[in-house]
Amino acid sequence: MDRNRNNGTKDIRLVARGVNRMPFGKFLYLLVPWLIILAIGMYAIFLCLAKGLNQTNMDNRFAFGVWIFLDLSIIALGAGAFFTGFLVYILKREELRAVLNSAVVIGFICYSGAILVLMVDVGQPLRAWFTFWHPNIHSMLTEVTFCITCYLVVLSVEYAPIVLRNKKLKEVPAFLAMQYELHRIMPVLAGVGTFLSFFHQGSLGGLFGVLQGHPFAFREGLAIWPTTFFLFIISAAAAGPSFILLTTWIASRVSRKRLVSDNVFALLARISGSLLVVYVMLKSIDTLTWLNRTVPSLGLSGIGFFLWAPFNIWILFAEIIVFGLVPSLFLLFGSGRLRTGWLVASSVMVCCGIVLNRFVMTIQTLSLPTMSFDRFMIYTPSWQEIAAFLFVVAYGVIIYSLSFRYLRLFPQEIEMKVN
Amino acid sequence: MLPWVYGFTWQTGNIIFLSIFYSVVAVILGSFSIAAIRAFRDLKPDRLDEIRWHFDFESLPEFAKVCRHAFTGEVNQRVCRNGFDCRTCKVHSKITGVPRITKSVYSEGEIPFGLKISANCLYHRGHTWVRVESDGTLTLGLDKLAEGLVWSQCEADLPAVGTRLHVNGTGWYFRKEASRARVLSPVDGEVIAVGGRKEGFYLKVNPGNDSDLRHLLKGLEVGPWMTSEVERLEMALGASDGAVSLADGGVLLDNIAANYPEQGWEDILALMLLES
Amino acid sequence: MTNGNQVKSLTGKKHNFGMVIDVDRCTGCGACMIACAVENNVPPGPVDATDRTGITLMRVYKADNGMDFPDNESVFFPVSCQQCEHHPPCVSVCPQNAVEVDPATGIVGQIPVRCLGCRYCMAACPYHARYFNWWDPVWPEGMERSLNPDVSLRMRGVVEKCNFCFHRLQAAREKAAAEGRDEIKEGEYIPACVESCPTSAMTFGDLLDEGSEVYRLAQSNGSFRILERLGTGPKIYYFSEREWVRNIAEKDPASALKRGATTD
Amino acid sequence: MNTTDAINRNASKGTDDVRGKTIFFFGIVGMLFLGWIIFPFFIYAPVAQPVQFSHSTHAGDNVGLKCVDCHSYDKDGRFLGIPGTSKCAGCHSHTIGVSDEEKKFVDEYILRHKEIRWVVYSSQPENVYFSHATHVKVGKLDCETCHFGHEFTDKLRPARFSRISGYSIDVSGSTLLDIPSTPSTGMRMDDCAGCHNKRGHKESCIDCHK
Repeated sequence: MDRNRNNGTKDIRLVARGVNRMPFGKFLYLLVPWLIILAIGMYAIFLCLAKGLNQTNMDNRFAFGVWIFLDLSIIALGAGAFFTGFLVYILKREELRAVLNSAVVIGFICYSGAILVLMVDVGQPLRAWFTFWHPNIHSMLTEVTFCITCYLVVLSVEYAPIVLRNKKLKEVPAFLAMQYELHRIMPVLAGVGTFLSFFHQGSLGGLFGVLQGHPFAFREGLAIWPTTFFLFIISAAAAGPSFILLTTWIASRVSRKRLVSDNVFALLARISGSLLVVYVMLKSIDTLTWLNRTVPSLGLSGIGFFLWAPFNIWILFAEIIVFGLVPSLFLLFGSGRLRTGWLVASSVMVCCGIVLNRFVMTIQTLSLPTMSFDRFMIYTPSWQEIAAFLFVVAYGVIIYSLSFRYLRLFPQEIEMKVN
Repeated sequence: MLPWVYGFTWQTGNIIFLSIFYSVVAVILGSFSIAAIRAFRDLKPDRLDEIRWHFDFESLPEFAKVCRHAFTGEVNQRVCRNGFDCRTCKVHSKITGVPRITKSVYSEGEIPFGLKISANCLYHRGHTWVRVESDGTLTLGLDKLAEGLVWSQCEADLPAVGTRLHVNGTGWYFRKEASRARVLSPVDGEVIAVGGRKEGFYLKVNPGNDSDLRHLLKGLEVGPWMTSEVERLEMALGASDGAVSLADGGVLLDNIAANYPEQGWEDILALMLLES
Repeated sequence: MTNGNQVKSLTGKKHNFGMVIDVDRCTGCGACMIACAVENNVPPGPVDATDRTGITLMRVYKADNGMDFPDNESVFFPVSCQQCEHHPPCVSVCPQNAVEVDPATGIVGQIPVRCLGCRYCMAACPYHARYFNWWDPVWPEGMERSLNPDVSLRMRGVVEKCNFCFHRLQAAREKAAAEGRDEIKEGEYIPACVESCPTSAMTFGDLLDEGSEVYRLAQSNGSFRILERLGTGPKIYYFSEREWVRNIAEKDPASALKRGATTD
Repeated sequence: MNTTDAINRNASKGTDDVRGKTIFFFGIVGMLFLGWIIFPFFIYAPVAQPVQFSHSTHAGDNVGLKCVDCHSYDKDGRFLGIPGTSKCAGCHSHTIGVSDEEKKFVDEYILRHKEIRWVVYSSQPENVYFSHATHVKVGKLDCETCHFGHEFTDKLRPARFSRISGYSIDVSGSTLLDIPSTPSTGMRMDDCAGCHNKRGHKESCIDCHK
């Protein structure tokens, strides 16, 4: 008999009934590296706040650096929260309840992490409220700020009942009642969350699509939004389920347990795959339109953007074909046939594709010269920038691990033990 | 942001943007406040019991929610969606309306795993039995499986005489140090007498005039149900990394709890008593 | 706020200030950069500041015709904020209205106290004419006494840009007001860079005033603007007699690469 | 269960309820009082003027000075603010009145050729541009429009500076409701903007913010 469980610390009282969790000591031991990263990241953030952004390697040309790029990426990956909520509560795909809680936690981590980094990234964090008090509604960033803040509130309210369902917490009558009642309003919040996500994912795309000064990023508009607005929404919706699939798989590997049934993996893969096929198609149409119409109308040759090493034409190929079309076909046609490993590998590719797309939109846009006597520039993030970002990763891992240990993230877990 | 803030203009875009924003905020705050107000109103024992049962039932794995009619083979596969309350279940009333064709492997009185099933008792899914006495009162007790799980030397918080019980509400608690397990009440009614450890934990309940016991298991259903519950117990024991496994056909010891280290026992007892 | 029809300038008539820079006369001496920095209280950068992190509201770029010696010719482009007229890229992107076009003068104004430091405007500006305060402003001991009282200091973490020395316009207006005039006279207001140019390569004035020198030069044959194709309507005109210089303004940056220019 | 017991318990529960509500109500009132009245009162530190000065005496019928006699402009139109003591010395080369303040002023400042370190009520933050010349000469505003009642004051009230921001209460405003508490307040951005809006002047941020 594994004595650890029984003789271990009292924390086992907090673990949900009917599931096994590793001994507390081992859990803590596994978290130590992340806690160290967290501490280093915290120091880096402290440096940036106390000494200013000169701690970073950003400069007047690279006004947006690795933080904005990674913010965009994790917000896209966190889209699984809104999309799963939408599918479960609005479209009534009950199968996805198996990963809903996990998706909410992932979404909460991604959004709170992104906002945290944004607060370090802006020069005057204490003036963050200015955007609310004096909003310029024509700015995509205003839309992003409003939506992300509201959505983080929504995610917190969605996260709250999951926390309150903890074995010990629910013994408090008020918590029990609150989690029950919060659960009842969840469809409303899922609806609001979908609406908000839709707009801010789009606005993040619009953020770069509206840059008329940067023909590389500029896209012509549909209604009042540039095409990147819509591309970002679809790509985020496609990447979200893939990321959920990926994190669920990782959680299941680390905990050595089956957490959801295979058909949930297959369904996630199918959703991700089909959306990604649509995305790849639209992205190709958009790229061709941009190359053949938008750019020539500005007196430039589209191919000229892809002559600057290291961002040659391969980046376009990688984004659309390698990390777009290929995994989308794997996910779409392989969801029922392929082993989970293949689906996970494809999901990794999808996530890479999204990250690459956000990289192209942020970093490559800024590195390309606009004036003919201008220079092509590259930039290397400083250790503070990397550490501050790793802080968010470590924060995410720790929150997720704690949630996995003490909250019931995967309702199917008990059932999976039987099969 | 607000009309009196410097720089605010009544442009169409402004009005559209801000009204959407305020609506979103209103919906979020509104629904949250509604939840908070409702939660505040829920803070009554009966309502809390209802919520607790709703939550516990929802958290049960699918295989623990098998419909009673699937035990007897009247339906092939069915998972209960009604919180084990057959009194309001349409499927139940439909099925009980037609003559029984059973495929059950157990006939009445057979005893799987050495668990005695009394033919004149009705069983609740939370491992209590109910016996209808000749005077119309009901006697409630723990079934053999649960009895075997109850800690030795634990205390029972039995309800005071006069307490009203509700189906799937709190019957009583078993308590030992900080651990606590809740026994669901199988029936509605008013407690008229209680018996402690010596008497083997029982309640006498006056069900009142409109006593309805349709939701309780009886006859052929009990055996298969008990079998599946033993399987569930086995799994729960597996979850606690316990060494003892109940081989098929074995006999449950009288006081299993005594053979296990105490920690984690609360979980197993609670799980079997349908608490999550 | 920027609705042109409702505008009634505080001091009478509407202006559209602009500048013409004769790049044939520009020697690349950098006096404009220095004058600008001194006039606008730009702090000296710390030792670890680079040309990419320092603040130069006016910046002189060098370009050449791509030929080898002895046919090589070069030209200097002093580039500050181009005071775009039509949908300046930086105005619409600012989330909190810290940037706006002054309808009375056509000057794009940035208010550092309203600025959050998100740097979206910097990413949006094709001229890279916006600068971020990466450091706290620090002056060598005693030098802060030479600061210009008409220009406020910018704190760390905000963006700043050229505003055609707007405080000089304010001072000119004040002087005119004290003398009982509604309107400033031509030449009473010129930015520091224009004033400092030793070869008089820069001409400043009201582009709406058809009698002005700046109007004549802007309309002349040799005048051109940088990145005019983007449609933002920059109000800094450049002037050159040489055709290859005029072509540089609109040339595809990639063409420089084909010539084998460095990409660092 | 005993019926009377239950009734008693209910009754005591009732009084408990009332008491709870009363405490809650007074708690709310107390917090509002603290936050809206006490706190704003203590957040401003009063700073007394070094010397007292009576505007009403100087601007009144006896002396009959106009505002611009002391508060004037230089040739570039810049407002010169409060005059130096040399200007005062024109009349007060020695004590000409009976007040103690005047005697103190003559002894400590005029005779020693020292300037007075006046505490300025309305010195704006560094990033604010304001031109008296434009407002008075082009805008044709009277001094009283903004400094209403100042000429009738007999004493210089202590200036009050926020302990947090260091700004004067006349600049940051004294109440949360938009009502200026004394006539000479109203030098906040909203006051400027309100007046400009009323007169139909639309301007951009850089007109007032440098």
